[in-house]
Amino acid sequence: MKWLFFHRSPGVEMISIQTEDFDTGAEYSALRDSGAGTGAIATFTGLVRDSGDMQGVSGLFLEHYPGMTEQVISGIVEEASRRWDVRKARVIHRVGRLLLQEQIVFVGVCSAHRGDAFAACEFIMDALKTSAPFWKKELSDNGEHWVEQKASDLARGAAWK
Amino acid sequence: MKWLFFHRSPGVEMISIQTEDFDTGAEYSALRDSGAGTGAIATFTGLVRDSGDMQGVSGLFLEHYPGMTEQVISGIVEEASRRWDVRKARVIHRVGRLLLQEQIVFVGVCSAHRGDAFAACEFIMDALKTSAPFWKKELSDNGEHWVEQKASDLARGAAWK
Amino acid sequence: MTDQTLTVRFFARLREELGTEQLTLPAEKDQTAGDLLALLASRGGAWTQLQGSQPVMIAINQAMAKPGASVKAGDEVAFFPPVTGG
Amino acid sequence: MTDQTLTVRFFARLREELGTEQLTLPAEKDQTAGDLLALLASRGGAWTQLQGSQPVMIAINQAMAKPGASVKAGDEVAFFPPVTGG
Repeated sequence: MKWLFFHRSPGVEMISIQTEDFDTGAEYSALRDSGAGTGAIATFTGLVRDSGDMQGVSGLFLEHYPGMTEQVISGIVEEASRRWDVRKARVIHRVGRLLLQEQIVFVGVCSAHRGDAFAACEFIMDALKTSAPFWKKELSDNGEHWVEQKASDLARGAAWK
Repeated sequence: MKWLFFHRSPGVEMISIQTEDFDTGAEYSALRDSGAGTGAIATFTGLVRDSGDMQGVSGLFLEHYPGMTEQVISGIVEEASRRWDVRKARVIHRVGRLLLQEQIVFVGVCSAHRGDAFAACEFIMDALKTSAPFWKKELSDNGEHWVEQKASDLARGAAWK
Repeated sequence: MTDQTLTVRFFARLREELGTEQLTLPAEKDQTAGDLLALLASRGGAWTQLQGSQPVMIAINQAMAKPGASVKAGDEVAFFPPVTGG
Repeated sequence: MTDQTLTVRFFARLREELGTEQLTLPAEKDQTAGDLLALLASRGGAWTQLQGSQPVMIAINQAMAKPGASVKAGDEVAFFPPVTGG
């Protein structure tokens, strides 16, 4: 289960929803290879951790809405590209069953300037949390439990408006 | 020419000033390996680019103040650790002669939460720009030229106060 | 007429609690996403939560929408809990 | 007396334009970093820039300092242009 979705200039934006793990070093290399104007690469990687909603969590199950997910993320990356200098952006989100400490999400942005790289990367990550159709279920020895949306995530997303 | 400087808990903070290139993927792996509380890793990599001060730039020469550099960066990382949740931080800055598009600086922060990871990483990078004793000289076919400090860097540094 | 239907999809907690992944419903004139929610809630049991205290998010043809948005034959309408990815 | 000296270091553009990487100067009583700059500027030529229009940064024993900070025997005092790393 892996989709690649290219928008506008091929290679500028890569979005993948996949069950497999990813190699952050390889993602960095793909971001870096983008011409002489590049001065700054910001990346964010999220790891599976206990949300605090449940005791003894051993992992997560991630569900998403195929098709819509890619469209929403592409729209987020486009908005970031309008607001900041974005030479390349790569977003990977895993779905399915993940253990604690596994990589779950990667956002990388390559830009001319560091302020733009940081802002675009953080904006994409915050927007993804509040508007991309993913749902997490925590798994433990005692059962399973859908994670509730956090008010802090909504506040972070709204802060960019 | 390579210094490793450990402060407080060994492994929590790694600062290296070096002539050699670095492997961003390996740095990411070293940041990631930090226990079950980790949920977020933010990294920034700066590449050599033309500052716009001079025509036909082919590269940079970077000078620093050995000893003071490591102390200043360590102080910056400590301040970041007081202000945000920082599980691990790694800072690498290269010195000597570098070509356009080579990697010049790496800052990586591992945290429980993404907001802390982003803020600490950007804070360290901004503070490093305005207070660590490094100086860049641009090299071109027509000669060489010390880069002037940018008002925008000072403004970004001051914004955290 | 099969042309006069719309598809309703459910995700995550809603999909599990309704025991339903997908439905085909007849498309009515001047119908909104909110009307669909009311119609489905009238089935009783677990379905009443579609008009309960917990928020239900709506997507029409894979784009976020409000309860007042109109739905028509051929549309894909999805109902799901607030998202929790990343 | 060698004990009564301080070390002065220069970096980057200043190091190049003064043609000097390091100096040993006698330590005077009640001396500040600013006094050292004035003393060195009085050498004339390129040295006058130490009191010119371009900013000169000061570090005493590898920590940033202001011109009014006092310097004493044994100190390492460094003068350099604004930093441009990263």
